[in-house]
Amino acid sequence: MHEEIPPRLHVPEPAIRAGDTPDFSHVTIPRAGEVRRPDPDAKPEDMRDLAFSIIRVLNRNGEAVGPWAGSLSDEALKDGLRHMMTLRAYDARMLTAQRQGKTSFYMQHLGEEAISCAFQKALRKGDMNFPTYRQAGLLIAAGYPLVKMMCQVYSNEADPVRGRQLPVFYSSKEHGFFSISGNLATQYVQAVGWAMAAAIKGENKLSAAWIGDGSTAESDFHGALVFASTYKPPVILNIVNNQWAISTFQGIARGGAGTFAARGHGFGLPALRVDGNDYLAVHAAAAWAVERARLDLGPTLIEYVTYRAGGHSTSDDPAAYRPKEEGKSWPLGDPILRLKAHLIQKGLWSEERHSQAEAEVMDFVIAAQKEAEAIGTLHSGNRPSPREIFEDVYAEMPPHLVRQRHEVGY
Amino acid sequence: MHEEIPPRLHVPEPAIRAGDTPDFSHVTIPRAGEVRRPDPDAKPEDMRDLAFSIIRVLNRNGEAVGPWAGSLSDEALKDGLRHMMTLRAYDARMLTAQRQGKTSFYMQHLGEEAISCAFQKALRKGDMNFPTYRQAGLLIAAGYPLVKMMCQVYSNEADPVRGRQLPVFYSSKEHGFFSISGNLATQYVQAVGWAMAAAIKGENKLSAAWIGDGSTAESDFHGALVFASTYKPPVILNIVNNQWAISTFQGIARGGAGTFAARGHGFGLPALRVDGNDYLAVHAAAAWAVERARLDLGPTLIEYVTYRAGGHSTSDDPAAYRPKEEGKSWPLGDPILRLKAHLIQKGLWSEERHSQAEAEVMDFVIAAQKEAEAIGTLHSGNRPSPREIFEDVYAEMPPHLVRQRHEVGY
Amino acid sequence: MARMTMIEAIRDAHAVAMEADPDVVVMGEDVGFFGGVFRCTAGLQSRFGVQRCFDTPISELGIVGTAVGMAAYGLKPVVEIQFADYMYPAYDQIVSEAARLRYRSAGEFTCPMVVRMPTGGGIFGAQTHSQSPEALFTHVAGLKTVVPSNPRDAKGLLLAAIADPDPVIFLEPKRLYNGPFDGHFDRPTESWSKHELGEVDPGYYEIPLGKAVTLREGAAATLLTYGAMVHVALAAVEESGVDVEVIDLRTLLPLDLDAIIASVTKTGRCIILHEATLTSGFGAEIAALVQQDCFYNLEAPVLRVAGWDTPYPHAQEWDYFPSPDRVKRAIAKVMEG
Amino acid sequence: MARMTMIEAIRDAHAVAMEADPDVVVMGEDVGFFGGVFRCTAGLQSRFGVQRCFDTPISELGIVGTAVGMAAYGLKPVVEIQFADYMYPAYDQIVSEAARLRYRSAGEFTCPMVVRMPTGGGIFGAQTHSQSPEALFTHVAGLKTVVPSNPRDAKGLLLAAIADPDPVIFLEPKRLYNGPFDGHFDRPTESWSKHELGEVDPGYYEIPLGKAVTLREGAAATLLTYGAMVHVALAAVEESGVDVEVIDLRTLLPLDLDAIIASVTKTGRCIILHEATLTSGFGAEIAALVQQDCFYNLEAPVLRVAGWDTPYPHAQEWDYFPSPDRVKRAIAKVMEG
Ligand SMILES: Cc1ncc(C[n+]2csc(CCOP(=O)(O)OP(=O)(O)O)c2C)c(N)n1
Ligand SMILES: Cc1ncc(C[n+]2csc(CCOP(=O)(O)OP(=O)(O)O)c2C)c(N)n1
Ligand SMILES: [Mg+2]
Ligand SMILES: [Mg+2]
Repeated sequence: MHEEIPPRLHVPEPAIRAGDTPDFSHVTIPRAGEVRRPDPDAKPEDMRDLAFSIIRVLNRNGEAVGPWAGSLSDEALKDGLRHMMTLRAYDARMLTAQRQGKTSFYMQHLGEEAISCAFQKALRKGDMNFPTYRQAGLLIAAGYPLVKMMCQVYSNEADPVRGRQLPVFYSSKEHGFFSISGNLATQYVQAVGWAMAAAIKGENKLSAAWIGDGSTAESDFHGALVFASTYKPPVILNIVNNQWAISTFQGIARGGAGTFAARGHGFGLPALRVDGNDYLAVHAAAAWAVERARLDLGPTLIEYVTYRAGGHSTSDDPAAYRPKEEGKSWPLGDPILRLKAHLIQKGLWSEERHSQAEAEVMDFVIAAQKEAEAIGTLHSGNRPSPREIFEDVYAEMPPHLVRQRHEVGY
Repeated sequence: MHEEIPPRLHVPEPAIRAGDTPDFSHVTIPRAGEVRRPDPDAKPEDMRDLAFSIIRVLNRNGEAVGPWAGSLSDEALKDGLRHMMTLRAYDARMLTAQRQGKTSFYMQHLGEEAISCAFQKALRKGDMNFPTYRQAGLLIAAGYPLVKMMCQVYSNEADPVRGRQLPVFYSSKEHGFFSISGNLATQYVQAVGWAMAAAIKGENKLSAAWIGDGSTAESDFHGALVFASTYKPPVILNIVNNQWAISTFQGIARGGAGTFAARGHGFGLPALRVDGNDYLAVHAAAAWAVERARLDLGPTLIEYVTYRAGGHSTSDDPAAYRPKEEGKSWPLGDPILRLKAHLIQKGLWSEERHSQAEAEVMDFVIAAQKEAEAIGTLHSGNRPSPREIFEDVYAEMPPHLVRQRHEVGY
Repeated sequence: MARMTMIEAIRDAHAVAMEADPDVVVMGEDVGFFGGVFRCTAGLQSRFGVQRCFDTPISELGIVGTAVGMAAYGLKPVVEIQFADYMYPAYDQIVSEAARLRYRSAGEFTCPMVVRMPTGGGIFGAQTHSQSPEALFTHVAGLKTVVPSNPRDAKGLLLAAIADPDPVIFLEPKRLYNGPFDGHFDRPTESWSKHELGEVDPGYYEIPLGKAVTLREGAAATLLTYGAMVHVALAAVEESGVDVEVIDLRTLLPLDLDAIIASVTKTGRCIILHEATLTSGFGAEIAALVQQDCFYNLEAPVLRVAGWDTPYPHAQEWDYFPSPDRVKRAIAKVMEG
Repeated sequence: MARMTMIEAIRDAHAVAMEADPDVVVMGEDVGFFGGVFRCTAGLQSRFGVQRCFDTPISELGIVGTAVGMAAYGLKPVVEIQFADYMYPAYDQIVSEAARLRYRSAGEFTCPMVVRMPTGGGIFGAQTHSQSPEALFTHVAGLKTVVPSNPRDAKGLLLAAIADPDPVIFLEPKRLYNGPFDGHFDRPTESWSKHELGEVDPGYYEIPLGKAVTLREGAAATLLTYGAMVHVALAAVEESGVDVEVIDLRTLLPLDLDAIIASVTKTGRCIILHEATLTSGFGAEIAALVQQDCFYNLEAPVLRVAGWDTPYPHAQEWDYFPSPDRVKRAIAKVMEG
């Protein structure tokens, strides 16, 4: 036995911290079209390689290439661009509204728009997402009214959740969007349970679980993978790896694993790793996983590689812990610009059409905002009644709550 | 896209249930000596195959073969046999004592003796095990007095934990045996923390975490792997796969993963799978992992493949859920008989010597039992004082506990 | 009417509910093929199939977490935590999720489910097979907490819990599974077959949540209790010779405050008895309510008899488990006051 | 003496402790490089190195579970749970492990550690950034629970908690981090720099656990409170014009019962005030103790003012957060009684 070496605590550090110049040279990006596409009924053990590469469809010239291309019609592509532009405009307006004190808090999607917008298009009515706070694109792509979203953000009288939840914690059963919890990861295992229920009932519905890179460390992630691996219900286990968890880089959660997708291998789950800034790649991977689910082939784990270009929330300033320009040098680019380039390359779109669309989208968002603000904002206008504090704790209000409500006289 | 197939809940079932004839044909057992032995500093990604085979040293003829052979001296082998025989005799006596009402509860090791007995011999003073209730061999191999163990089982006045704990929940810091918790898996992540502390202090000590196949489903297992994968402290993560978790076969916890060892792959941890009924294989694998830890190469995950030949505990009757004869047909045989055969094959042992040793060991155990029972058993003799209820809740007894103790007048 | 132990009554409640409603599903550790370590789900898998009653991995988080998803889908999961002492890994899913889903989604998503768990001591189970964590649930808005004390109530309350549109924590005093243990560990325990409350209607019936029952009328003092302690209380009262009214709360939340106030107003004296540790136990809440609502009727301080503020020991089982003697001392004391 | 906010005082306590004892290590989510989302550990990593102050994966179970192992090894981990609302995943490790290790090993293994967590509302954080779970800790034998109400106490109590040989839950009222908010949300909040208790000794000092402090002497009634409510209480009492004695409990367990009894015996009237939900909140335990030990001195029922028994809402923040008006109504009521 060799000479002993006293142990050290190995604390992973990002390559670069605030102040330094951004560097993503350690991130290896395969060429678009390079990664193979197995049949959806292929065995998990025969596709482990897919957890260590990145499925990409759009190349530098905006062309859609390789076996994962072609899952969307021209119209669908244009819709996708509009959805992403709408989400970005919506984020911009809500961020400003929060700064203006119209609400308490906001969380944006900057750079991650493709993931939720494209994924939703692979689902159908009856399917259910169990999202985090950074997948509002699921609602926009599902056609949920912006005004309702804004009323929730403003916690006004028309807020569907009656002012009870933090801004962006939306809920819409009809649009396949499960009520958001402020507790990270808890919904991940619930999604598995929802899919188990569909399996028990033998109904052709699937669920999609959502989690961030940092949150995969939570216990619910394990519970979800264990139950999914055992009962093989129709669930898609999504991991959005946007490189950061507030100030903590993804290396702290990932540890010695090469990738987050690889977590699936310990459970015999098929695992894909996808370019999260490539609308076409996200949709193709989602559609592949959806097909598996609809054929009762069980769960699929998908890691989306992206970058959180904005702050974690309005309470966060990333300048304190990472280079200001890091976002710009992110090698996978901007999802909106990449889809735009693709549409132009296909002759479906132009610079003029795009600036026009930007204006249209912004008008649309502003109109919705006017409507929402006409009802009220967090501190002014029509606000939810204090009575709402006591409603919906139980289906029927028990005596002690009636007593407490009377004490305040409403 | 093909015709949809409505989902079903896939509930794993054991090949055989109570009443049927045992069948382990689905368990593939590689020949002894077949599995390669990488250098301890080999990269985890270069040894994934080791999680899908079984490291075995003793072959059918009792010979030690292959690259994992030769980690133990003749004397050490004879000690090992005595430790396993002692544990088995101890179990037999304590089971009877429980049936006689001398204590409330007992848990035996039948068939699993090699794992804890051999593993302990790879450690040294200063290292710490975080065991479950089925690794008493760690204490026996470390030379912990049987009388003390029995006093704990009897919860008598000399019980080192003062009658507070369920039988077999031993504790001995001096012998590197962490206090056992009745909550499954909780100690697994604590072992990682203990190793992190050694790393923070730069002290050459390691910890060994222990868990059963069924308990790998618990959240603490994930927490342990996440922190171990991130900080790479000197910890050995042991999984004892004895095929059963009370009435639940290992397929429910394992799900779609080929093996429990494979769980490590999602975390980039080196993972070994070992014949748990082969004293030499267990020791060789443990020594390999210990060497990695002592060279600051970080954690190792080891799955021991074995079979719980007895009931889960004295509260359990396996006849209700598995074939009576299943244990006998377990393909990896009996750890004591296999080591005995090896010693005989090496000319170090004989049938006569063995029966003589059996008698000696039994006398030794009975003598200890007499001594322990002379002090007391759960319901008779010298029992711990009721005052003990109030001691050690805190270092210093706070006023409200003093008040409660006075209320009972002791 | 049929004679049942508490185990049989709980098993029967499951079967009746699963028969009546195809959306009722049962899962937990060892509950499927084996029928549970206490046999409370025995026979359900063979009768209703592996899709409606199945074994789970050993993850209380997973059991409750997936149950929340199932309930949101529209099923009615009835899950077993093998011992209440092992509910902690599921506590986040119970408190942060099951209890709040209706509220945070304004009724759009709900969580009708029952989480069953054996509780309490008296079986030499030491600190991890003896706990009574009810106060950790009564502090959580959105949960209901039920503790039956006999087979008849166990079935009726469990059926009411399964029918309830919100999450219900159902705590089963394991020491009562086979008979009404009264704390006299040195005497043989009577079996339910000889006890009136072991007579159970084999059909469907509910005992409403939130309603206490007076098991012994009395004028001298009021003894409020639940679960295993009900039988300790009755024994102690008989032995004390004092005319104490004994009320079995049955449901802790919602609490039957009217019944409590009516009795204490009548007697002017009140004792609360539970197994759980004293400090911040549910007895604290009851005492706080009683002194507030019956202040001008109280002739003595409200007394609490409870488990000591320590982990539950093994060898000292009977010095920990609240005994009839401790209750008798409290009765004497409250009568002096 | 130096002027400090509560954040600076907590940061300073860490630094002083780490300076004094090389075995003190600090970990948690975002506590390392960034210094914590509330900046309570800012500067510690650069000063003491990445081995003594580091970021953890987002696993409260892992944070506390590894801390238990570290404490058993001989270190003194001081860990941060980012918000008390997120402690539930760690609850099993806290309750089943940290709290019981000394007991179950008869003192062979111990768990000296501090689990810090920001608590309470008043910041529009809604149900997952506003909770006050202290009663979920006070019910657990083996834990100590501390809630400071100002920078000076925060530093002295945290140093005492770190020095304590047993696990201590350290709850930091986040609404007080930057100033003594008194519940008047429509008025500017004074900053600690203008407040006497913002004057903090830069050296090492301990404020003993288990000792309450009387912040305002009074003869008419006793108001028992802790954390953010201390300042609401003081404001309400001034506005009420009633001569109410205000006691800051500082430590909930062990509780300074002598100080409580002395005051209530003197005043004969008692109000308990906390942010946590009413039912089974810590106020229940205090009320139960007071009515028992001061029964013959009480001239009115002990009253509790607490958070409603609902999850913590967002838009209705100021209808939920216990207001000076609610406290004044309670003062008027207890004086009538
Ligand atoms: C159980 C729990 N712990 C901690 C937090 C605080 N918190 C909110 S978001 C966040 C970071 C999450 O990072 P990640 O999972 O990568 O998602 P992202 O924000 O990057 O989308 C943390 C620590 C929480 N909300 N819940
Ligand atoms: C948290 C928790 N849940 C459930 C139990 C009850 N229980 C005790 S042992 C056991 C089975 C454990 O099986 P396994 O991990 O395979 O270990 P083995 O008994 O086979 O050695 C169960 C479910 C427990 N002790 N703790
Ligand atoms: Mg992230
Ligand atoms: Mg097992």
